Amino acid sequence: MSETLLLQALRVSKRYGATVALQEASFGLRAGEVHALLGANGSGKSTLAKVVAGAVAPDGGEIRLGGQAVRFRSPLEARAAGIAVVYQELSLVEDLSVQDNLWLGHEPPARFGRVDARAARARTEALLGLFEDVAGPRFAPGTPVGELPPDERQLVEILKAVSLEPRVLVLDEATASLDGRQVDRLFRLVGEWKARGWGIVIVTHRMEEIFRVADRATVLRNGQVVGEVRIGETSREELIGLISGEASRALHSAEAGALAPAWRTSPLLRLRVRRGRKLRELELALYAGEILGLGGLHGQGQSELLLSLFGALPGQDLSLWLEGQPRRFRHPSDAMQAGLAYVPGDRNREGLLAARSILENFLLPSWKSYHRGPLLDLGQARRAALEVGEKLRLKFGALDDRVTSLSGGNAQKVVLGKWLLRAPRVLLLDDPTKGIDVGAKAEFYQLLAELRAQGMGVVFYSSDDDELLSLCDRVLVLLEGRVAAELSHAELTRDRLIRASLGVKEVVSGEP
Amino acid sequence: KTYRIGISNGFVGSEWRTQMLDGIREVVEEYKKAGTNVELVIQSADVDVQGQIQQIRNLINAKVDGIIINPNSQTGLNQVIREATDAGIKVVVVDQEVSAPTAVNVAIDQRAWAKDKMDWLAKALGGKGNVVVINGIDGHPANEAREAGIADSLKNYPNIKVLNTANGDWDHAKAQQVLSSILASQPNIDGIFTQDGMGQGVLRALIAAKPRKMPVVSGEAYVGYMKLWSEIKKSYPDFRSYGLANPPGVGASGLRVVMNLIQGKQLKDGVLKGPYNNTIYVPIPARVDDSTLAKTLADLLAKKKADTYTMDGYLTQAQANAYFK
Amino acid sequence: MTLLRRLLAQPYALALILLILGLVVTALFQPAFFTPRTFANNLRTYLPLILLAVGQTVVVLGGGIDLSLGAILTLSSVVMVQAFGLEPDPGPLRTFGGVALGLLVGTLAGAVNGFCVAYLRLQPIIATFATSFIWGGLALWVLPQPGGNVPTVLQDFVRVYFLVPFSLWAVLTILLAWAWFLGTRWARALYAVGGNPQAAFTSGISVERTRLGAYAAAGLLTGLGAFFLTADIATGDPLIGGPLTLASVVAVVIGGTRLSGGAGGIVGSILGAVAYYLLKNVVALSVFNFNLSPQWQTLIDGTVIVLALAAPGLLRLVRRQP
Amino acid sequence: MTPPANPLPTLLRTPPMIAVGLAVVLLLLGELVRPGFADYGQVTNILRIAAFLGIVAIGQTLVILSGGEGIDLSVGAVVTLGAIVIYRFTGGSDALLLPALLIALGVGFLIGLVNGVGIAWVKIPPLVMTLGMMGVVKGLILVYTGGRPQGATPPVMKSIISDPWILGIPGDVFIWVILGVGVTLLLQRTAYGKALYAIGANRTTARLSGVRVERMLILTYALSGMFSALGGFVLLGYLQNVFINLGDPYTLPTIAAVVVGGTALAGGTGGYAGTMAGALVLTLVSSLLITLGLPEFGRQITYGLILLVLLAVYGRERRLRG
Ligand SMILES: Nc1ncnc2c1ncn2[C@@H]1O[C@H](COP(=O)(O)OP(=O)(O)OP(=O)(O)O)[C@@H](O)[C@H]1O
Ligand SMILES: Nc1ncnc2c1ncn2[C@@H]1O[C@H](COP(=O)(O)OP(=O)(O)OP(=O)(O)O)[C@@H](O)[C@H]1O
Ligand SMILES: [Mg+2]
Ligand SMILES: [Mg+2]
Repeated sequence: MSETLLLQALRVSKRYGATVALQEASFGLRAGEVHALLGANGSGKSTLAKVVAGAVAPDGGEIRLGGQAVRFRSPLEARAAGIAVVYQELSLVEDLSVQDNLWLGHEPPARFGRVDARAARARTEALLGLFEDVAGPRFAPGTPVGELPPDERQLVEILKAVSLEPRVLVLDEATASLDGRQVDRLFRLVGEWKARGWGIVIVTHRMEEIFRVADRATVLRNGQVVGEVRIGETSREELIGLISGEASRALHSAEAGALAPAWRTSPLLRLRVRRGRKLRELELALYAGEILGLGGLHGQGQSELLLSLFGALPGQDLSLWLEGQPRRFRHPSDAMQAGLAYVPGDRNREGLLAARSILENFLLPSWKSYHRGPLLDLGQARRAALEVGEKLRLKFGALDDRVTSLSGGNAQKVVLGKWLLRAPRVLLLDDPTKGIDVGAKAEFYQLLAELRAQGMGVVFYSSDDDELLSLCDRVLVLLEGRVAAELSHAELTRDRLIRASLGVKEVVSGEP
Repeated sequence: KTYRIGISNGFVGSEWRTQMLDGIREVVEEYKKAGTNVELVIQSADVDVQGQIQQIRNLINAKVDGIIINPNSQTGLNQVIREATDAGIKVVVVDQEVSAPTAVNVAIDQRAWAKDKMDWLAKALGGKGNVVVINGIDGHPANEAREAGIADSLKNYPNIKVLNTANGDWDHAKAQQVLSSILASQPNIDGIFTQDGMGQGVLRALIAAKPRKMPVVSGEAYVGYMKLWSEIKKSYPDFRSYGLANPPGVGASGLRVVMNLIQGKQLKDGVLKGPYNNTIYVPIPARVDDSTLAKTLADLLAKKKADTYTMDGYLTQAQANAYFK
Repeated sequence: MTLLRRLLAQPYALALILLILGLVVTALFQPAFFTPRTFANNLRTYLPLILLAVGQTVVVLGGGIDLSLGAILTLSSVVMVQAFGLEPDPGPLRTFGGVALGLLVGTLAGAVNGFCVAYLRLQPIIATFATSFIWGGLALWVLPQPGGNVPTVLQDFVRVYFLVPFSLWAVLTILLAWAWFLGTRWARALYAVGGNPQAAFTSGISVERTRLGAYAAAGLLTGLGAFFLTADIATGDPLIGGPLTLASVVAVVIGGTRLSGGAGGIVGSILGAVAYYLLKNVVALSVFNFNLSPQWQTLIDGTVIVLALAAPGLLRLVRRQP
Repeated sequence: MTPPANPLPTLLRTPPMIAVGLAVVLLLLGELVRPGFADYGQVTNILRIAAFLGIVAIGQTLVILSGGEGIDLSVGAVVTLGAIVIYRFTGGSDALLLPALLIALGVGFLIGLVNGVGIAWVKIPPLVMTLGMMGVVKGLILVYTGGRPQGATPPVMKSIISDPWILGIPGDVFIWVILGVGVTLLLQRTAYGKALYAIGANRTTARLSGVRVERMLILTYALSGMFSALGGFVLLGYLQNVFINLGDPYTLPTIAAVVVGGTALAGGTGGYAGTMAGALVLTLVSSLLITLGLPEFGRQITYGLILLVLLAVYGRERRLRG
């Protein structure tokens, strides 16, 4: 086979200090194919994507484009060569409009250095049209990107890359914050682009997506390529084995619905919302030892509901009872004191102190309990952090290393682990497995099961339907700020979940 | 008739400026007793050049008869001064000289003032020795004039060697720190020249350095300085110093001049001097040296003057009239 | 009505309100303020700060700040004065050459600041604080003490009227230039770099060049400010610019430009600079109209400025809670 | 992961250590050009002068660590006010010193509190809030003193602050060291310190982890005001004399000291040990420039250049490209 590859990465290496992000990693992309980059957290997928995009300078190795060796000194050069990337961390300017963001850096020119606003407008509308019916009404050229919800921002990010009419399109976990319909649309478009001869690289942790769109996959482990497979000739189990380096293990190990219904007697936490930001009339009851799932399409008020429970969204009209006692949380610290814990969805923006150490990230909510006299007992704090780290099987160098030295999944463990130090009674989780590899997920599920067994109540929002189906004792499906359906474990099926998400009446069993 | 006199004071908050305004008020009272009504319109605040221009425009708009300015820039006010004189208002600039040809400056001769001090220092050293000079702010007109005065004096004393010239920004703290640094690395200093507003910092730096022999200091005529000076004399009986007033009373002198101008009197020929030929140099009213220190200080303390008070004086009416035809 | 509402939605609404307020109170206390001559004179006095504020805005929009603009103004001004020489009419070569040289020096100084911030990646506040010593020191070296002369042609030039005073023309020209600039790719790059440098970088914008350009533009505008100031006061002063630096930052903030970059514009800063002077003047006028002791003026001044700076925040607080 | 083989080199590479190393180099350089520069007397003298800058920079360090473009431009004015309050209130009486000190600290705290409220609640950018506050405090001083700062310094202050305690080292150096240890403990070993770093590193994360961000900000700015007033106390002990611009020259150098000490203006990383070293380096540079006897313009230019070099050594921002 002497077919020239569209894009080739040859023995690319990249180190960050002592960490090897990539070690002589190679892969090749053909025109008209969808190529998946797979690997556990921290295996080097994003870094490889960034090297290809010219956003990261490799320490060694070579990039070939159409057989020619190229050297990109900036994303601009890579772009000029026809490589467009949808980054895992969004690259949008919030104050600029959707249109200005789409064309940022490659505005259609007019005379005297000005931008051809009319041409830009027309092309923007054409591009937005691709997703118009799966996005909200604010998804328009003039809207400042800062005012869009995360999923629509992700769409803008995708369109921004597409607007370049690239030969190579890299999608780095671009589906992570999209809902099912949006993913369907994206994959349909991917099919069209493929047909036009674009080469598409896709990075994802969702197995199901790989089997839907990818033609081939390259698997990375610890910065090295451990295998390249044709999707049509492999199985889910084989892929997972390659990624994790072990034989596939049971993914979902929490045994949902196994507890006796005795706990139904009095709820641990009860919430009644009359009106709030994104929320309408709504009731929720959580029992001790229960995992209560929140389902539905993206942005139906799930995050707002969790934030409200945690006292982090002031100015909502709601009442809340903890063990039957009326409570009012004006600030997360009130909720914290009452035994609640919250794991945010966007760990980089809301969960981590990037500039601080692993230790300080772990102890942030609980420093006050390590006082000895006027000063903190750092030794004791350290021991506590080590203990939790061990329990979570955290992979780290030293407690005093910056938390940014951890890979995504391990960082997520820190975000969760800091609450375990406080032994909360209620755990609020906002899509906690987003961007976490399969191995880490399994560990996380196990942990969840243990916590439930200890009598903790968990409210769990997930964008991954599989998780809701297999983990939750009960699921509330939200639609436009209301509970569209309540599904007990026995009633939970994928079909019902999806129908409820879309507001199809027939299976509704809870009161809206 | 009531004469309205505007005052534009671009910096407040030093005793010096307060004393200047007090002197002006004293002379106003004097005029009142003599049957001439004078009303003051005071614009006084910490402002930059633009702010002071605005102050002066306000005074022009208030239709005053005369304006007394203590300027924040030697040249920046020229345009607005022209606006004032075009409107028929007499403008007198005090303390520092501006280059505006239509204004009359009333000030002490800073160059002569500095020469007088340096002359004294040189003589006190017997015409020879190592000297450190602490100046104010570089590029500031008074500072430049004083540097010229120092140079004038040193021409006559070739054996006086200036070891170091540093800027204390007319700030006691800065002067104290600057001199401390110099003292620590320059062991053989015979004399120190300092402009006013920094003398106390200089003395405190000396006290802290505890030299075997105190250098001679050409200092300032402030009460606080004199107190320290007599203090040092207790442990160093042959310590010598000198204070020459830079009088806030120039404001009051300026009032007399502007009143004369308003009343239509003409300046005698040859009265105006200075680099722009528009300055009346008023005499330096007071000085203090080792022989007069005890009495001067006792008198001032008897009048309950604070440490920040400086020796002062202004033109009498007769002296002022002598400049006019 | 909708026009009013749209006006109030602008980031510079507050500056506009303050400006109108200042004008009204001034009109009450001092009608003479509005005679065409005084008005023109005042505008000319305001012009250097207006230009500095515009320059500061460009830098701030790009995510920086320049604490050396006052020193650059001084440097540029003394360079012009020295280039003019001492004759009242030094001929066109020295006259225009002097102005050009001053502008060039301003631009270069701005570019050096930009280089330090963009390419050396120094933190803007502190880097420009450091360079302010360099520009100030150079100014002292060029012109050790106040003095020098400005050709009469130039003095007359800034005082001419073509129906309206010269300063208004200057401001109008700047506004027109800005309107053109807003339609260019550079404007988008500037706002993007200020709003999210990482995003701008990954979008293929040269963050360094954009920042450098912003600082150089601020230097050029400051050089223009120096020209107007120098022509107005007709001579040079090596210490004149200092206090204008922080005033330019205040004007920018009153004008509704976000100090962290990426949002705002020069219209607000121009209004803000004028409002800043008017407010100070209103305080000065009140002090003598109500016979307050002059000691109070600084305090009232400071308080008024703090309130003006606080107003956008207060407005936001009120708006957010319906 | 392998632990670093030898912990010493990493320790030596921390910003405070680099600064200390620089200080030693500067001292030796001074001794080379001007024999006597590294004498015991001169070293103690430099230490004492660095102590003022260092003490005034305590508040600045806290505020910069708190992030959100935290900065306090009112420190200089509050230093002055603190000194004046003690000067006037005691009128030279030793007995009144303690109450006067408490009042001064209280006043400083209150001023900082207002800064904090403006910044945390009204959301005024710190730079302009504290800049405005600087004006207000200057006004307060004028109104309080009526333009004549009358009073006297209690004699005991001289023995506490100016006179040597042991080995010819003056009291303020000891005070500085004690404060240094105290502040470092406050930052490293208290819940306040941990929360301060947290809000500096990421406010959203801090809030969602139960840190009351607004309260922390208000407290931090209040502490900054209090430490500035304390700086006024120490400065008064050195000068035994007040005047209206006493603290002004310290404002921007405190920021420089913090940055040279390796604390990022972005907040969340750094510490007070670095600031102490930074204050030492800056004082050494000034002192060296004075001793060298350069003309003023040369001194300013050199100071600016050296500051730039110091910033370039380790005050740089992260690269956009990995
Ligand atoms: N700036 C950095 N400093 C130190 N180590 C880093 C840095 N960036 C990445 N790494 C490390 O490099 C390795 C590869 O990281 P990379 O983010 O490329 O993996 P990934 O496959 O994209 O992971 P994920 O699945 O979380 O997206 C990880 O071990 C990570 O901890
Ligand atoms: N262009 C860049 N310039 C500087 N640093 C970068 C750049 N790109 C990435 N980094 C650093 O590398 C770190 C690792 O980022 P990367 O995108 O490889 O994924 P990750 O955060 O490790 O993985 P995930 O997001 O999937 O958990 C980032 O946190 C950032 O500090
Ligand atoms: Mg990744
Ligand atoms: Mg990654």
